[in-house]
Amino acid sequence: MDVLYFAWVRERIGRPKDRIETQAATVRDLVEELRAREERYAAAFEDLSALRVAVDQELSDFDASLAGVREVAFFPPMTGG
Amino acid sequence: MDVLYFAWVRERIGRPKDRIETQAATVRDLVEELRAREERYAAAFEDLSALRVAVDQELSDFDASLAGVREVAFFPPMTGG
Amino acid sequence: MDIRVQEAAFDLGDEARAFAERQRGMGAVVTFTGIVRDLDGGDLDVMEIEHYPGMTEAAIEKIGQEALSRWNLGDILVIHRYGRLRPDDLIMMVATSARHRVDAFQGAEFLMDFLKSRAPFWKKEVTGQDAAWVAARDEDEDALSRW
Amino acid sequence: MDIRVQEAAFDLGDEARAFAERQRGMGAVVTFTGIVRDLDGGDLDVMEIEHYPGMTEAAIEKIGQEALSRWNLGDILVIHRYGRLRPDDLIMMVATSARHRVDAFQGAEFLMDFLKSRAPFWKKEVTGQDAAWVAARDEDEDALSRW
Repeated sequence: MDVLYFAWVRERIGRPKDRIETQAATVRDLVEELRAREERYAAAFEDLSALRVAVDQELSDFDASLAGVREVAFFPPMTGG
Repeated sequence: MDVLYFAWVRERIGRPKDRIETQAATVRDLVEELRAREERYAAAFEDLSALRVAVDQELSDFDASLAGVREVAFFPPMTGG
Repeated sequence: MDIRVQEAAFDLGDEARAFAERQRGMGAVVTFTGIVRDLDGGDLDVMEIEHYPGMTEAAIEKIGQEALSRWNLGDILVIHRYGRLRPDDLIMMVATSARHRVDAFQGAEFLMDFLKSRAPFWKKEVTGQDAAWVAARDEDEDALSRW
Repeated sequence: MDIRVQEAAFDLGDEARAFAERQRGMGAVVTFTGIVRDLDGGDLDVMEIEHYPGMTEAAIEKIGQEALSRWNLGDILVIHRYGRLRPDDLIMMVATSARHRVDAFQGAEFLMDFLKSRAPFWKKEVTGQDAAWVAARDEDEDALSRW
């Protein structure tokens, strides 16, 4: 599964993308795995209320299932326009 | 006093402007004078609810005083934009 | 505030670009453009627009000042044509600038609502041998009450 | 519907003119343009705009389809830049056409509200040696609830 990071999440983790083999059932489970990896991941995912998630390029939420999912992205609230 | 007509009021009366000496105290009094002039004036002023009036180029109403007024204009509801 | 009541055509592209370029510190620009359309599916040949010289400019100026007093606007542009127009001709445009988008949108909508019903213009549609003055719409009058 | 997510600059005048000219039977055209501004009065050097390639286009397409389903619109244009922008550069624009002005205005405002908070763009302001991600504003999130 591709895990993408944007904006300050990308900067805090220090990379735009990870390729991850995971058995995580939900986005929240995936976040727990990532937090456990390294301090910079723990820092990036410290406050989930400051984060948004997209599952296969659709805006989603942390309880979303990862069954069959190819791409998950984490980022702060969007500031387009 | 200059009395101006626009749009179908002008067409119905058949002229864009009259120069009138009047003692009318209000716009409504002036309308009565005009109605009495000729049939085409009576026709133009038949239904006051279909008309709007400007006094010295400011949108006004039929009860407005004509004291010191130099120009009165009659026209249908505006359709700008 | 730039107000122009004119018979001549204008170019939306040139006006929009020039308006945006002369704004300083404004993050948002909104434009509205009105175009001659044959909305009834008839065969509109000409739209004649009559106005009240002198009062027109003053009425638009007053509407513009009111908009400036109600919203945090940087600038306002109003161009309104009169005379004989053809289908697809531009009738008029407004532009507003503001720091934030809500002011720019609200200012432009306010200008349009008041230009519709409070600026002394009258439209006549000429179709073949027929000609008819465009009637004011109740909903245009009603639109004023929201401000 | 014409959606463009691009690094290159665009010209508001050319885009607004071309959009209006290709509308048929639409009496109203509204445009909104967002411009890089130093609203805090600092010394903004660069605004960097990051986006999520692939998702961005899909998200804007979805927002556009929603607008088309809610209002009687003729057409929609959305141009949004990414990359390094300078003060006074145009960030993005939307344009809508409709038979009547209310639809054109509402459609454009709807597009802007959703592009602000639901299209995957992130802005970073670079001022001298400092750089800060622009925080989402609560009022932008709140604006969605009116639709």
